Amino acid sequence: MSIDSAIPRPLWGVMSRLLTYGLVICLLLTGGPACSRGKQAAALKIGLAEEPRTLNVWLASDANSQKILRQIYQPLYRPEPATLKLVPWLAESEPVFDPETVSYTVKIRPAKWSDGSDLTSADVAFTARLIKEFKIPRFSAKWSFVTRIETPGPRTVRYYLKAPTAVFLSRTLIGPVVQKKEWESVARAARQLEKPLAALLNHKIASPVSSGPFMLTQWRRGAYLHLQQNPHFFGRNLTIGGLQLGPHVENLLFKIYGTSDVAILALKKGAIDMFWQGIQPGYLDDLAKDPGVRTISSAKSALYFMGFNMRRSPFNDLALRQAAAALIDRDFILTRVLQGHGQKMFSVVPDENIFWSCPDVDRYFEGLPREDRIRRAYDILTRSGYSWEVPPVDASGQVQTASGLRLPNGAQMPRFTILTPPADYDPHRAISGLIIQEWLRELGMPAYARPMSFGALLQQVKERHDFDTFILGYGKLPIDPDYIRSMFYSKFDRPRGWNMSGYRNPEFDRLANASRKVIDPNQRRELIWDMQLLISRELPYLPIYKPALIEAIREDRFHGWVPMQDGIGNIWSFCRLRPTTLEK
Amino acid sequence: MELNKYILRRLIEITVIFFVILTVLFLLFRLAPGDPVSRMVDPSMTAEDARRLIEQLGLDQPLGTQYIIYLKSFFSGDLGISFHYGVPVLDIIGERLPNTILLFTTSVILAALTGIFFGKIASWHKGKKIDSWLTIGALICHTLFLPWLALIIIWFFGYRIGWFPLNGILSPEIWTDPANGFFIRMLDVLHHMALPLMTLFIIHFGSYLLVMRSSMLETLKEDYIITARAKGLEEKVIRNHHAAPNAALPVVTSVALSLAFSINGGALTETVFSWPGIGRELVFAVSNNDYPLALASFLLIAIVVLLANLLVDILYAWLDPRIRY
Amino acid sequence: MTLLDVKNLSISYQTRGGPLQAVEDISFALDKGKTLGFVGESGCGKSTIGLALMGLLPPNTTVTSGSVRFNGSDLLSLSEEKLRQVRWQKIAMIFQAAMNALNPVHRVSDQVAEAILAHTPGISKTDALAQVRELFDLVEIPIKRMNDYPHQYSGGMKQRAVIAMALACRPDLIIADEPTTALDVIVQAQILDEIKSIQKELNLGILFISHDISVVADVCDHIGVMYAGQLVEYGHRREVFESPGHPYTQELVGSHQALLGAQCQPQSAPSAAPNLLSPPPGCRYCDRCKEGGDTCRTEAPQWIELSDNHRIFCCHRDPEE
Amino acid sequence: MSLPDHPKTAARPAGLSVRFHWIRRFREGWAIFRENLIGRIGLMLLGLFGLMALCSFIPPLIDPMYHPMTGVDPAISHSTGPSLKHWLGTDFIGRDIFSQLLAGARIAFMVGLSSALISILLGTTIGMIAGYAGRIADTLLMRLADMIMVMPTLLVVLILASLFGQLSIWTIVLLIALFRWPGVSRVIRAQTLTLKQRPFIEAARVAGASHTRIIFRHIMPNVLPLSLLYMTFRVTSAIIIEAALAFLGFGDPGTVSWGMMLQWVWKTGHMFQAPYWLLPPGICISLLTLSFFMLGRSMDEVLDPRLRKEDTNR
Repeated sequence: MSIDSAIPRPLWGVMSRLLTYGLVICLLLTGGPACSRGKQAAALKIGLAEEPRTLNVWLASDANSQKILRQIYQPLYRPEPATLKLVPWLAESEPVFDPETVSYTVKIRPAKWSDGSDLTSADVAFTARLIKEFKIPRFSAKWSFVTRIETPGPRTVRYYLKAPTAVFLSRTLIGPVVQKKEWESVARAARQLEKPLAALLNHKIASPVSSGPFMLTQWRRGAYLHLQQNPHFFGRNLTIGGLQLGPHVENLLFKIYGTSDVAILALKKGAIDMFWQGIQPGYLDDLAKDPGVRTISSAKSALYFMGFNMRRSPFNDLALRQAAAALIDRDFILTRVLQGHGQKMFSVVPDENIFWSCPDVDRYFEGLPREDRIRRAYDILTRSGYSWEVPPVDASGQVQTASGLRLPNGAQMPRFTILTPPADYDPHRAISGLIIQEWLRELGMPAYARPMSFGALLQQVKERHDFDTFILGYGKLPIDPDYIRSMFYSKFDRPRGWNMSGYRNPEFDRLANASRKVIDPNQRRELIWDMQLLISRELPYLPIYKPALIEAIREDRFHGWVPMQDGIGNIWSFCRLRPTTLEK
Repeated sequence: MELNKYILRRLIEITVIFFVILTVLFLLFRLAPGDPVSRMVDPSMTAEDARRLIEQLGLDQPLGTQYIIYLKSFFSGDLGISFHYGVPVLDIIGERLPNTILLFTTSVILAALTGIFFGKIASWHKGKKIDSWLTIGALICHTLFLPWLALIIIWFFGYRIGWFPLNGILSPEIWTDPANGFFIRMLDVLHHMALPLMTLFIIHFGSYLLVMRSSMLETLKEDYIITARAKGLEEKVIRNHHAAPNAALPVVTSVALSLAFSINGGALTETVFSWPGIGRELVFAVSNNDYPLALASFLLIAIVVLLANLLVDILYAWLDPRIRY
Repeated sequence: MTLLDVKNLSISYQTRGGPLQAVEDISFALDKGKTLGFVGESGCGKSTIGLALMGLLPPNTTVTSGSVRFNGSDLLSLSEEKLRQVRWQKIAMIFQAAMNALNPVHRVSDQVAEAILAHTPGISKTDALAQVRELFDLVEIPIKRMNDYPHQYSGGMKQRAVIAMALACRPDLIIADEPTTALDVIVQAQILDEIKSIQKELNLGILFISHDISVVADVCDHIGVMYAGQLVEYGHRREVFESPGHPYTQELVGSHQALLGAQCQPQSAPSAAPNLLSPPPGCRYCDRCKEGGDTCRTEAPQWIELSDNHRIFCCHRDPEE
Repeated sequence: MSLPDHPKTAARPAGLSVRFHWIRRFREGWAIFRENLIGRIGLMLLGLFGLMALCSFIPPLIDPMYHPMTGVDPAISHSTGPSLKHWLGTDFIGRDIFSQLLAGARIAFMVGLSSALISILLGTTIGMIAGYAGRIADTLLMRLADMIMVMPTLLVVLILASLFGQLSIWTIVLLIALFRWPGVSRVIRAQTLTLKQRPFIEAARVAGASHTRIIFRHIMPNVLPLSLLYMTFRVTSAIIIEAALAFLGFGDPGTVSWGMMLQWVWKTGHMFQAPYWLLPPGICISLLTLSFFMLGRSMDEVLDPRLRKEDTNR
C-alpha cells in the first residue's frame, strides 16, 4: 500500500470551509422568515394529514386522494347537505325508469371538461363500460346488475338492468365520471398487457382532466398540491339543492402535515385555513382560546362495534353475547374515551340516517350503573347454565370479584382475545378494548384485549376467521343501508368477505334479498328495519359508538362552509366559500 | 496492493450480506400476516375484488416464484411498482432521496465539525469547569429523547417565537408564485430545514463531542505531542496542529459506524417534521404493507450503511498510515 | 566549563496513595561537549530526569527540592514562556521510541522546520526548509525523502530524522532518551556513531538515557546508574563499566557480559522494584542484593568514594574493601 | 446514539490481571469511582429512579383509582393539571399521571436491564466462542454480527412490530437484545483473542482442560468486567428504542411505559397544552438514560487502566 499524497491538511481546509458555509447558511436561515409571507392571498390553504396516494381515480382508495379527486371527477347524482337526499349533479334531472325494459334514462347537463371539450354521454357510458370491462375493484360490484349501456343522444344515457334494483340510483350513479379521451388510450394499452387491471391502476395520471370546480395545476410530491379554478365548471352560478354554486376561491393549496399537533399549530399560526382531518377532543380547549379558529363538530356516518365470532365456541352462544352486551357501558366510553364527542350506537345504521335507522332496537340496559349491569349479565348467564367458582354476585346480592367462569357444558371458559387496532391507528378503539376487557373480567370472563397492527388484524378476522371478538369500525358508511346485507348475508361468510362474524340466518338472507329488489323507499324501509331488529337481537355485531367528526378552521380569510354529515370538507363548501374581504 | 485486495474482499462480503438481507426481508414481508388489499376497509370492496387485486399484484404466485421474479427484475434495475402509490419504486426513491441526503449529511457534517471543535476545547481543559460543563452538556444532548425534543423544538421555535416553519420542506405559497426565482426557493427550503437540522444536530453533536474528547485525551498522551511540546511550540499550535488532526480520525469512524443508529434518528425526525425523505417513506410503506417500496428503501439504507463502513475503513487507512491491511 | 549542574534534585508524583518519590536527591554535572549516561531499568526515574530538565513534567508531578543550573541560570525558576524559548533552542531532546515521536499526519520536513520557525523570529519558511535540508544532509537522510510522511521511513531513518530535529536549533545540550532502543543492532551502531560524530562536530553536551549499559558505556564519558529513583553509582565510564562498585551495577554489567557470551541466561531475573509509595528505610536494592546483610534493611546507605571519579551509594561496602 | 459501541476499550490491551481478585478490584474501582463526579451524579439519579420503580407498587394500594392502567378518578373525565389529589394531574380519561410515571420507571428498568442482560449474554458468549474457536466459526459469527450491525435497530423492530401486529413487551425486549449484541461480541472477541495467547490459557490447555472449561473458567472471568461495562450502554439504548417504539404506537399497549405515556399525550391532542403531562415522561426517559450513560462512562474510566496511567507510573 503506498500513500504519497498529502491528505490531512487539505482535509482540514475542506472542513474549515464547510464550517464557514455552515455559518453563512445559518445567517441566511435567520433572514428567512422575512420572505416566507407569500404574495397570493386568494389561495385557500388546507392541511392534509397524509400525502394523497395517487391521482389515478381507480387506485385512489385512501381518504386523502379522494379529497383531491372529489374536486375533479364528478358524479351524476350526489346527496345534498341538509337532507342527504340525492340531487342531480352532472345529471340534469331524476333518472326516468322504464319498467318494460327495466332501464333507467339519465339526461346530462351541458358541461365541459377542463380542457374545453364537451362532457357527453359518451364519457358517462365509457366510464361504466371501463369499470365493467376491467372489473375495477370497489366499483365493479355496483355495476354487476347493469347489462347494457346505450347513448341515445349526446346528453342522454340509458342503462339496462337485469332486474329492478334499489341501489342503482343510490350506489351506482354516485360514482365519478372520467373523460373518454383521457382514458381510452390507457385502456387500449392496458388490454395488450398480461395484467390489464394492474396496468390500468398503475397508470400515472399527471394532471387529470377535470369536470369539477377545480383542476390540478401542480403536485409537488411530499410538499403540496395546487388546484386552480376550473374555468369550464358546469355548475358555476347554478343553483343545485337550493345552494348557489361558485366557486369563488381562485386557488386551493393542500399542504401535508404528518401529525395533527403540528397542523393545529399551523392553523393557530394562520399558515392554513382548514385542517381537513378529524381531530381529537383534546385540542378543543386550546383552540377555543384562539378567536380566529372555529371548531365544527359534524356527525359521521360511521359504525364502531364489537364483533363476535359465531363460528366457534364460546361466542356462538347468544347468552354470552348478550351478557357481554349488558356489561358494556356505552355512556362510560362516550364520556371518557370520546370525551363526550360522539354518539352511542344501538343499531348498525346510525341515528342521523333518520330515514333508514330503526329506532326500536334493543338498547341493552342503557343508563344502568355498573353493579346492576353485572347483576343483569349474571342473570343472563345463570339462566343459560353458566356457573362460577366465585360468582360475581354473592348470596346476599353483593357484587364481588368473580372468577372461574364455567360454560354450560361444565368446561372452564378458555382465555379469549379482544382484537383492536393499535393505539396509534385509533386510540379510541384500543382503549375501549382495554376497558371492555376489565368489564368482562369483572364477570369472570378471561378476556385479553390485544391491539394489533391493522393489516394483521384484518387478515385474522376477515381471511382466517381466527378470533373470538374484535372491535372495528367503518368510518364512512354510505347513506344507502345496503351495506347491512354485505355485513351479515350468509354468502359473504367466506375468506375476505365482509360477513366477519360468520352470521348465518335464512330469515335475514330473505329480508336482505327482498330489500334489494323493492324500489319503493317506504316498503324497503320496513325490510331494512326488520333486518336491524334481527341483528340487534342476535348480536353478531354489538354497535357501541360513533365518534363525532371535529374539524378546525379559520374564518378570517374565507367563510361560507357548508355543514354536512361527514364534515364540512364537502364539495358544496368548496363551491360556496368566499374570501372575506378585508375592511381596509 | 494489499489495500486493493482488502477492498475486493470487503466488496464481496458486502454483496453477500446484501443479498442475505434482501432474502430475509423479502421472506419476512411476504410471510407476515396482512396484505395491501386486506387493509381496505370499504364495504364496496368485495371478496372477488380482493382476489383479483391480489392476482394483479402477483401475490397469488408461490413464494419461490415471487422471489425469482423479484430477483430477475432487481438485476434488470427494476425494483417493482409501489403497491400504495402505483408508480415505480425507483421514482419515489428518486424523489425522496435527495431530501434525506440534504438534511442528513448537513446535520452530520455540522454536528461533527462542532463536536470536534468543542471536544477539543473540553479535552484541552480537562478537569476544569469548562470541561465539566461541556461533557455534561454533551451527555444530556446525547441522551435526549428525540421525538420529544423534536416536538418541543417545533413548539418553541416554530410556534412560540415563530422564527421557522413548523414542518415540511417548502412553502407552497413561495413555490407556486412564478415570480420567485431559484435563490428564493432554495432559501425557503433552507428555512424549512432549520428545525429538523437543529434536532438532528443536537442529538449528534453530543456524541461527537464525547468521542472527540476521549480521543483527544488519548492523543495528548502520544509521544509526538511531548515532542511538539519539547520543541517549544505554542500550546495553541500543539492543540490545533498536532493533536486535533490525529484525534479527529476516530470521530470520522464513529460517524460511519454509528450511521445505522443515526438513521433511526433520521427516520424519527423525518416523521415528526413531515420531511419527505426515505426514512419517513419507509415507516409509511411498512405500515401500508407496501412491500416493494419498504423493501427497496430498507435495502437502500442497508447498502448505504455497508458502503459507508467500507469507505471509512479505506479512508482511515489512507489518513492514518499506521493502519495497514 | 560546566554546562549543566544539577544538585539534590527530587521529584515526586501525586498519586491516589500519596506522594511517590520518582527521583530522589540526585546530583550530577555535565561539561560542554561531554556525554553523561544514565542507566537503569524502566521505571527507575531516569526518563523523569530528562523531562524535568525540559520542564515537561506531567501536571501531577513536582520538583520537591534541588536546583538545576544551565549555563549558569536556574531552569526551575523560569516562567513557562521563558522555558518555552529555552526548549529546543538550548536544550533539545531525542525521544525514546522515535516511531511515535513523529506526528503521523505531517511531513517530516515540516516537523523539523516547525522547530526552526518557532525559535527563529522572522525566518521564512523557505529559509527554514533550506536549513532542514542541511540537517538532513548532516544525518544522512536522502534529500528526496524529505517531504515524505513518517510512516514511509524505516526505523533508522525516523531516528535520524528525530536527531535532525533535535539539532535544528543548534542547542547546547541534547537529552537523548533511549534513542536506539527500537532499532536492530546494526542500525543502532550506525546511529550511535552518528551521534558521536555530530557531537564532536558541534561540541554538544549530551545527556544519554538508556537501559542498556553497553550502549551507555560505548557513548558516554560518565555513567550514572539509577535504581528505584536513586543514583546508586556515578563515575567515569571506564571505571564504572570495568570495575563496577555497586552490586546493582555489577548485576547489570554481568548480565550484559553474559549475553555477549551467549547461550547462558542472565544471572538473575530481576524481581519487582520496591514500592516507592513507602520506600523501605534502608537500601532499596537490598531485596535483590546478593551481598547485603541485615543492616542494609534498616540503615540508610551512604555515598562512598571509590576514587576521584567514582562513587557508589551503598551501606555495607567499606571504601577500603 | 452511537457512542456506546466504541469507547476506547476496543483498542485496549489486555491489561487485566491473570488471577482475578474480585474484591480487591472492586474496592479499588469503587475508590476511583467515588471521586468521579459524573459517576456520582449518575448513581444518584439511578438511585432516585430505582426508588421510583420500587414505589410504583404503592399508589394502587392507597386507592384503586391510582392504578396506572385501569384506575380512573370517578370525579374527573378529562385531563386536569396538578392538584393535591393528583400530584402531576390526570390524563384524558382521569388516570393519575404520577402513578403512571412511577409504573413507567419500573417498566423502563425492566426493559433496559433485561434486554441489556440478554444482549450481553449473547454478545459475550458469541464473542468468546468466535475468538476462541477461530477459523470458520469466527468468520461466520462475525459476518453475522456485521450484518446485524448495519441494521438500524429501531426501524427493524418497527418493521417487525408493524408486520406481526402488536408485540408484547417481552418480545420487544428480546428483539432489542437480538439486534444489539454484535457490538459487544466484537469487543469480547478481540479481548478473547489476546487472552488466548496468554500463558495461563496455554497452561490450562496442556493440563487437559476442556474447551468449555477454558472458556467459562479462564476466559470469562477476564472479559466479564468489559461485558458489564457494555451492559450499562446497552441499557440506555434499549430504553430509548422501547420508548421510541411506544411513542410511534408500536409498543405494548398493555404496559404503562414512558414512551406509551408520550404516545397518549400525542395522540389525544394534549401535546402542546398539557405540559404537566408532556414534560415528565420525556424528562424521565432522558434522565434515566443519562444516568446509565454516566455510570457507564465512569465505569469505563475505572476499568481502563490506561486512563489511570498518569497518576501511577511514568
